[in-house]
Amino acid sequence: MDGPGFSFSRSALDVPDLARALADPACGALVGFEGRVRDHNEGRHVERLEYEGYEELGLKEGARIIAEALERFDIAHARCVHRLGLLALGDIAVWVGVSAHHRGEAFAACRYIIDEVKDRVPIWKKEHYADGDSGWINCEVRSEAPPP
Amino acid sequence: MDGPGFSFSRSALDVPDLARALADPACGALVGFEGRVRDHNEGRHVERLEYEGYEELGLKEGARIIAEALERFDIAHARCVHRLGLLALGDIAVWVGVSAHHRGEAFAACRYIIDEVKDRVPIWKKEHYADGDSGWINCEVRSEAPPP
Amino acid sequence: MARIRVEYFAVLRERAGRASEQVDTAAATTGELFRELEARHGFPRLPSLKVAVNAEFADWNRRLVDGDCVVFIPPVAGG
Amino acid sequence: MARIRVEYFAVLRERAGRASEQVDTAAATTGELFRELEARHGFPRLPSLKVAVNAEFADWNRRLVDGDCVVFIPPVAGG
Repeated sequence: MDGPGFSFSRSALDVPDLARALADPACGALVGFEGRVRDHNEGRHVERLEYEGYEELGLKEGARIIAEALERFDIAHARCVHRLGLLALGDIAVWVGVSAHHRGEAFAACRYIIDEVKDRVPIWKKEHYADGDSGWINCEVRSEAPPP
Repeated sequence: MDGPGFSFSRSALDVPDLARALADPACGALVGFEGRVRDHNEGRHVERLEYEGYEELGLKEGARIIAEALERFDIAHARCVHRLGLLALGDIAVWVGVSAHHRGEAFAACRYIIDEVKDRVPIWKKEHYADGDSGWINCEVRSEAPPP
Repeated sequence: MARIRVEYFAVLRERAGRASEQVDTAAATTGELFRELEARHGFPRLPSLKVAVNAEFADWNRRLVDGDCVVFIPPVAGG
Repeated sequence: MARIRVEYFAVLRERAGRASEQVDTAAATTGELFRELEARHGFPRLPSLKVAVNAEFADWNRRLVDGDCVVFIPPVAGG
């Protein structure tokens, strides 16, 4: 697999292309997670949102998470890409892909990576609502529980 | 979402197209599973394999599994497609996709569907080895444990 | 005597040398029918063999009726 | 006195009205520096605020050294 385990992107994610990079003739299982921009949060209609990242630290923390997954689970390859900038409804905000010999490990590692990325990587989300209001999630606006 | 929840295909799976059919503006999470033809099993080099299905019963049992997933988990859409016929190394043999508001339910439902499909849907796999030998998995050839 | 349609898949299809056949049988149940055909075709011993009648899973005590379609289901291996 | 580079993100960037600044401060630790800047810029109360020094996570007792780059990290919301 080429490229870093974790990266940011300012343009739309090409999921088939990302998944292709994880393919491995020895691997029977590929689990992918796509997080998409939803049209609502806490009952308010979301029109678009923006992601801001502290990229230098984010890249390091993201790479640590991928390395942890490769160490803790019996998987072959793992990758995560997170969008930054302005996104529209339905856009893919984050993608995680894991290939492995066996599906149990692929599911567990994929879940681990997205949970840790959401918890640890310095990325912030500002939602813009249909009523013209906007706010930073977890700072000015409560996120829905459980988080998506 | 159009089409049945479970289907068979005799041609290559178009995963982006399948995933698109699950997209929903209300859904923040899409989990996908791809099962691919591996180059080995039980230490033997696999060159290609064929899947045979008892399609009439398989379609019913597959549809029951999708219906169970929609009932047991808080998900929006779920779909599974299984290949039949001759496959080459790296080909996608089965795809499962689940969209949901929240990722925990999407992961759990996706895992449930692939586990049940492998356990219950009447599909058989014959592996052809580099040494010219071949055999039906679980009937003449032991599958690796745990299964992929 | 009942006339039963039997369909074979995978390893059973190969051993029987056919994908289906019409069988006139005195077997009263799916289990009896399988033992009859197992002897005739020399089927291998299969763990957890299942059976379907008229495209629904059935059990080995299912009584056969003229016109039934019976499918023996070797251990599956999808995915 | 130490000269510290401070970078702001998200809600703190908007409240400070800038993405970064050079601060000459008598604050000995990251925690003291935050309290100084919180008062100056009127930052909101944030649960579980974190801090990084020179692009690594640090704690609030981290002693500041001239030339350090400090980033306060509001609650994250990736994905």
